Amino acid sequence: MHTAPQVALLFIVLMNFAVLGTSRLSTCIRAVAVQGLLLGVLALLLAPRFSLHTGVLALGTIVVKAVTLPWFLAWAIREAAVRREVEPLVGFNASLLLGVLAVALAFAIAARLPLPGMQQELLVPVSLATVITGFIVLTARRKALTQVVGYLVLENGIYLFGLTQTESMPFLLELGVLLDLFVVVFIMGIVVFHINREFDSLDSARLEELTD
Amino acid sequence: MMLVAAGILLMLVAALTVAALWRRVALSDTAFRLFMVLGCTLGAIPAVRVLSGAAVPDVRLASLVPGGDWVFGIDTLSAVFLLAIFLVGGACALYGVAYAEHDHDRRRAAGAHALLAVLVAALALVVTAQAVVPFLIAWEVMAVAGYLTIISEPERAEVRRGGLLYLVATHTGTLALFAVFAIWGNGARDLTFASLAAHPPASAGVLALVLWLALAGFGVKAGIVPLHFWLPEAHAAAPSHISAIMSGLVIKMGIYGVMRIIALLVAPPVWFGWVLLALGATSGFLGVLWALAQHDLKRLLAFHSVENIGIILLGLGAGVLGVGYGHPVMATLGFAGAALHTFNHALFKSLLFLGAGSVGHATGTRDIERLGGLAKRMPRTAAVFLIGSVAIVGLPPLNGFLSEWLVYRSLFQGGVGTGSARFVVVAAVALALIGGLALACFAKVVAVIFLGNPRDPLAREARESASGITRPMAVLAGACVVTGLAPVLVLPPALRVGSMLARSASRDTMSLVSAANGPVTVFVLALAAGIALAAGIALAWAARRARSSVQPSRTSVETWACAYPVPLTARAQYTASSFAAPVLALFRPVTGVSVRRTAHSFATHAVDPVRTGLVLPAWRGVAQAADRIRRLHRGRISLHLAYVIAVVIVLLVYLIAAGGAS
Amino acid sequence: MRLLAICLLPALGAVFAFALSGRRFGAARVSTLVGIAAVHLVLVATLWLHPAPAAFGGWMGQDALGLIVLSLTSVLFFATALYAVGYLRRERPRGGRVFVGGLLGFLAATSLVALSQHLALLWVGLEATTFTVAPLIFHRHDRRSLEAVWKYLLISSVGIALALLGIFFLATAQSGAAGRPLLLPDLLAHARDLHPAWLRAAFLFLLAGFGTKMGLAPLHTWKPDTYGEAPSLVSGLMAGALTSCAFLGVARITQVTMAAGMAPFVQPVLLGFGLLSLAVAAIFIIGQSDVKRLLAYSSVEHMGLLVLGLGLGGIGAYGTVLHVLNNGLAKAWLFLVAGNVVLATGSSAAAANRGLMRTLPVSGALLVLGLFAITGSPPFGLFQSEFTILRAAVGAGHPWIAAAMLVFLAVIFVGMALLILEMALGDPTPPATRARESWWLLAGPVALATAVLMLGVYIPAPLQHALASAATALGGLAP
Amino acid sequence: MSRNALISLIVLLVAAPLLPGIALKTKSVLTGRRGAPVLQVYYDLWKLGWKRSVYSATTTWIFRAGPAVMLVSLVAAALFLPLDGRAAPAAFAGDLVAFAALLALGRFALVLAGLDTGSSFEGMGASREVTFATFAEPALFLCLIALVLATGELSLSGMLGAPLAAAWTRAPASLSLVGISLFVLLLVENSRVPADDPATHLELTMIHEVIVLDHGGPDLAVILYSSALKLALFAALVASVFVPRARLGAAASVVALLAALILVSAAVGVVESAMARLRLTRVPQLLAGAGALACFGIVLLLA
Repeated sequence: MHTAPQVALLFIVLMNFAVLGTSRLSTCIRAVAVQGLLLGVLALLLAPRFSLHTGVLALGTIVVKAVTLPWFLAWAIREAAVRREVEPLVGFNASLLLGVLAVALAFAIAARLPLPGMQQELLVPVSLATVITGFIVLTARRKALTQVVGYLVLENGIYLFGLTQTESMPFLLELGVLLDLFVVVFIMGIVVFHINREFDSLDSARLEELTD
Repeated sequence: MMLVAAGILLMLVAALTVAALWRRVALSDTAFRLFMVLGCTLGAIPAVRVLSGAAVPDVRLASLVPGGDWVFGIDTLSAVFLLAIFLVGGACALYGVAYAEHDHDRRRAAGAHALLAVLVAALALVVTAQAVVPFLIAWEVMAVAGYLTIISEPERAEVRRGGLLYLVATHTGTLALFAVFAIWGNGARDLTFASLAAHPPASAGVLALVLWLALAGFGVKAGIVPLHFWLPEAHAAAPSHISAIMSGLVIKMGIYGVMRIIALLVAPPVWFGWVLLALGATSGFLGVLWALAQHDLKRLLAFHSVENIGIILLGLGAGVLGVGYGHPVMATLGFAGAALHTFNHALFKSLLFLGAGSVGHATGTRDIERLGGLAKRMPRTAAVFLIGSVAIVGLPPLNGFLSEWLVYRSLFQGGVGTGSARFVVVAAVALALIGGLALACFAKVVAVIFLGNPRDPLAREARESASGITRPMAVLAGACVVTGLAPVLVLPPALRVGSMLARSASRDTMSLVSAANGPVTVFVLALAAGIALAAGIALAWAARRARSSVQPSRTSVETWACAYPVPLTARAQYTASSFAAPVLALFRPVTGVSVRRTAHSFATHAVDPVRTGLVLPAWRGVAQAADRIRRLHRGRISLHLAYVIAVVIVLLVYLIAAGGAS
Repeated sequence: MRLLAICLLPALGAVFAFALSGRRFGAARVSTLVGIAAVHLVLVATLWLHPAPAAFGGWMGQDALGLIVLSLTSVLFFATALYAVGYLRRERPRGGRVFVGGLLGFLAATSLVALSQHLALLWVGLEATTFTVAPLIFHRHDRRSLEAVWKYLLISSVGIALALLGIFFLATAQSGAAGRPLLLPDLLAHARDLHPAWLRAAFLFLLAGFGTKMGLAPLHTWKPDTYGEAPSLVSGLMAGALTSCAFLGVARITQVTMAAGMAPFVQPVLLGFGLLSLAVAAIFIIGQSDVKRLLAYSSVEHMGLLVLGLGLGGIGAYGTVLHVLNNGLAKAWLFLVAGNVVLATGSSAAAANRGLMRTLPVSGALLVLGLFAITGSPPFGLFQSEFTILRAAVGAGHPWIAAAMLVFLAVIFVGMALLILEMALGDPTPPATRARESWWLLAGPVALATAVLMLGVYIPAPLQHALASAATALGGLAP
Repeated sequence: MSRNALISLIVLLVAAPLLPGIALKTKSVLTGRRGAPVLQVYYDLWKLGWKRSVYSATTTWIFRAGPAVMLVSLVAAALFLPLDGRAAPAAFAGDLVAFAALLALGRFALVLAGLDTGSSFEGMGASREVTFATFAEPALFLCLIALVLATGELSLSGMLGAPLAAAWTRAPASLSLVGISLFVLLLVENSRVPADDPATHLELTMIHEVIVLDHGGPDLAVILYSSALKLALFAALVASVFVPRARLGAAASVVALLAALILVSAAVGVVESAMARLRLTRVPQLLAGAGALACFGIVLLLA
């Protein structure tokens, strides 16, 4: 039965590479949305028995990560009228290479940190890989919006790791985490909107006035 | 100790009253004078009682902050400093009030008075604190109050620079003291001086570290060369009565600190004695040499304080060596000489600074090259300044000679002894050289300011200062003369302090006291005999002349200039730079004097070689290094995030490394 | 019950203030701010007299460390509320709907962090502070504050995400052991049988996450920009309260690791972060020309000292907890005074604010006294805590750390003195006349200054007891 | 204070003006001239005593007090020297410091009096006097230290009295070195030839004579007598080192003192006739040389 979660995890890694590889912002956002969806599905698959708690949680994840946030980011793109990540700090194929290295590093670390009583041995390495990919996108891209996407990927990685602890994390706190994520990204969206209006470009390299 | 507490309280009340009712000048000034005088006399009483052998009970407050109980008490060492603090502090406060009487900015004057009162109170607390935490608190309050009094005219850049240099130096010194008491307090039960004395640093290495740090911390405050760089700038920036307190009392706290450390150590190591001796000789020699090169009166007096600190250190060095080599008499005399010279220096140095203030007040300038002939115009200030100069050079009738004699006596005592203590006597040569240079320096100062013809209209129109200014100076001058002519008043307490520090049996001290008392009175008798003899000859001669037909003396003639046709103008006189030039020529590399000669002008500019050659370049180097590192860090967001990732990776590597280990 | 009230009251206040839109409700909004701040202070005071039982199913409870941080936050917030009255009257007459709402939200979040015994709840609270403070930083709506808020949001969110990962690692480490998951009392009780590898990973990630919120070097890069551009009272609150709450997070995980006997693993990391923060602060303070950025680097320095004290153990822990209190009060005092300066001259650059002693005498005097307080000069409280940390360094056999600490403190004093004294004493460039300083703007700093001075000379008995128990909880001992 | 000490003191005070005369006489005889009578200084003193004193307008009371203070300090210093070879009229442990300080007081008074006139000549003299004093004091102290180490005594009476004879047997080399450097000190302190020429009239080259340029009448007489007394003091010092008189009888010691003084002033005369004046910058080196001799003596004693 546990082949389905493995497929989902593999798809998540694929989505990581999609985010790293593409220069079109809309593709990035769609990839993150798919990842959110997969997270929701995985929550259902991994739960030992279906209960109201896991159901609502999975639904909440899908609603927040797969629907609302990507829709909000897409609205931001239309508002800022920007289509493509022009010359990023680190080239696209270089990012892909980093992505592969990230996966390798993740597997090495996971090997040293044995997860007690966890049957899905793929889960920890994939979550660490997603976290490191999130980091790469954050630092390697110039557009503010892409950095928000990078942050979302990072969150997905951490959330994925969180799935291993479904029974220890009480329902209310899962909701708290989701709510916090939603509000932070929402505010980042507003700030991106202001950046666009102030600098009429989303290039974070412009943001360098404050220095010693 | 209660009386001292009452005295300190009164001074704080004085500060509050003057700060509160600064608008009504007359009322606040008289109230301030009354409270200060009352506070000082109240505080002085227990000091005198302790010095005359009585014991004063300690005051112990329960510990409200980490670091053990707060203990305050007066032992003989504190008493000497306490007496000097109240005597000089009171005089300077009265002087300050008179000095600022017609100051237009009443707010600033009132502020200065209040800060002065706080400074004197803090000084008294530093000296009576017998536990680390209250000592450090009083120490920093003194440093900060000192800073705030120095910058009483902040609009001048020179004042701000001097103040900042003082503040940075004293704060760095305080940090060294933190280290001293942290290391020493590590083994002790709690942080009172008593428990520190009970648990001295165990190993010789730790003791060496503590002593070097203490020397650095207290040395910065005392102005030991090379840590003296802030002293001339701070004194030049401060108003004169504040410089008087700075030189007379505040830098003495550095000496008090070193003495307290010696008192707490059961047996100070011998190398510490040699270090003190060496530092004393260098500080003394370089201090007086740099003083000779100055022609700004306050900087000159400030450098002179460095010289006197050198002399005090010679005494301390002799004391420590006496204890180290087992010569109790030499140790007692050395410490007694140091303590007495500290007290004397507080008296005559503050007197000289007040004199400088009076001169500055009357003429409006500090550059002695533009003064001259003030003795006729300011007779009282001239007389008082002359007394101060004779005392500071250590010439017989006055108190300066007494304390230098004690230091010489202890150095020679080493010479008479056996073993390697005999090499101590060579330091006497350094003291002699310092004495010679001091004579040259103060002959120059007195002559150029007070004698001959006025070199500048400023000096020509000078008028004697108000009695409110000259009266405190007269009090200090009187104190110098009394302690000089009546050594029986001063020697026994000094020897009592010496024996406390040298831990010699009281039997020895009493014999020493009588040994010292006897001869010095003989000395005074000899002086009196000499005067009587000369007076007898003169009277007999005058009587013979009166009967004969010799006309009375004429005083309307110009100075005889070897038949030079034109009467001598003021420009013919020797200036300060020309007077000191031959001496400075002999020690050229060290003096830091730069001569600027143009077609029709000649000017020498003396600068403190340590400050310009060592301290400022060091700070510029640090600032440039920091600047280079700062340039690496641009404001780009991705760089900031890169730092975060770098930290994560480093922690992961640490996790794997440590994970494998444990 | 009181614990819930302490957290919910400000939250409700925030919603209420946010709801009152429009100019005419300005006065109402400000009075709610001050009212709630006062009630919060009273409630926290009652906690000192007779402690409240655990609430919310054990997730929220009162322990010595939490209480100290909560009281600090409450005192700072009340002082800032008083200041805000004067500030809003002059800066934005119509009450600033977002401003007051944000402040109250911030108070709720920090109270939640201080009182939570459940680490995930603590994480949620800290995350909430991020998004309540973000609009406050962006108060001036100009280009520079935009850049500041963007950097703050991005770096803090990444930090908080790392902390979340750390919490999940902690949960994994506890999966084998008994006790309710992620609850501090249970974690401490069964610390020995937590999974060592995961616990170490949890400690590192939580330290990295909360370290970013604290502003430890090299995770401090957002601090100078944020404190430099945010309104001074917000910077004061962040520097005083937010950093202390973040430190609380680090302290909690240190408590757990110390209980699990991992001191040899934990201490080098803490010492490393501490010394690095001191070094970075020293380097960036020299030649600094903006007073608020200077105070930001001073905050980095003091965070370094906190972590250094924690890493040294012994009486260092006591010094650290006392230093949290002292640093919070002193930092808020200095930022509020810097606020007065900026209000008067419109810029926080040193060159534009010379001769403060004549133009703003009271603020000038407070600034100069603040310089002595923040650099650990004796009569003030910071000396007591820094001296205790120094004694701990010597006691724990780290003479070189003590030496490095003293050298950095000396360099930092020189850098700060150069700037602040030039500002206070220089001759004012345009000969400015003496500005009238409103009482609202001075009450806060004066009260905080007296508190710091008092802590230097006298620590009240209940506080001494709380400090001692907090120190022992952190694996140290009282001096 | 024994009767003998009092007599020898009075002898010294009376005979003091004789010594410059003898020095001048020996110098002129050696250079083939008859020279002024030996008692010339007494005649000058008598002549000046009757003159009217003239004071410049720029001077203050310091100008008039200068000579008096110098005389008093020198007389007081004389009280400490063991002129009868055994004990000085006044003696206490460490009185060598008092002796040096009294000399310094005299010099300080003279320099201030000179500078008070406000003329460049006196300024020149004062500056040179002070420069040489800076080196003379340490040299004097080096000699005194050597004596302390040699005899183990702390007062001049002890050092130059009975124990000195015993010390001669123990360390003759270092004591002779001390004696020589004391003699050089005598020459410099009293402005004798190598340092300054008492007979010159070119003010620009003078040191001692030029400080007192403006003094006249009785003041000049007091100064002349003081400088003669100073020469007598140093001569007595040198004599006591070379000729310990502790063992002689009462009358014999006085005669021995007189003979020694005359011998030393004759030696000064011989040196004056043999050498020319040194350049001003050379004099500090001369003093340094004297100091070095004393140092060598000390090293011999300490080794």
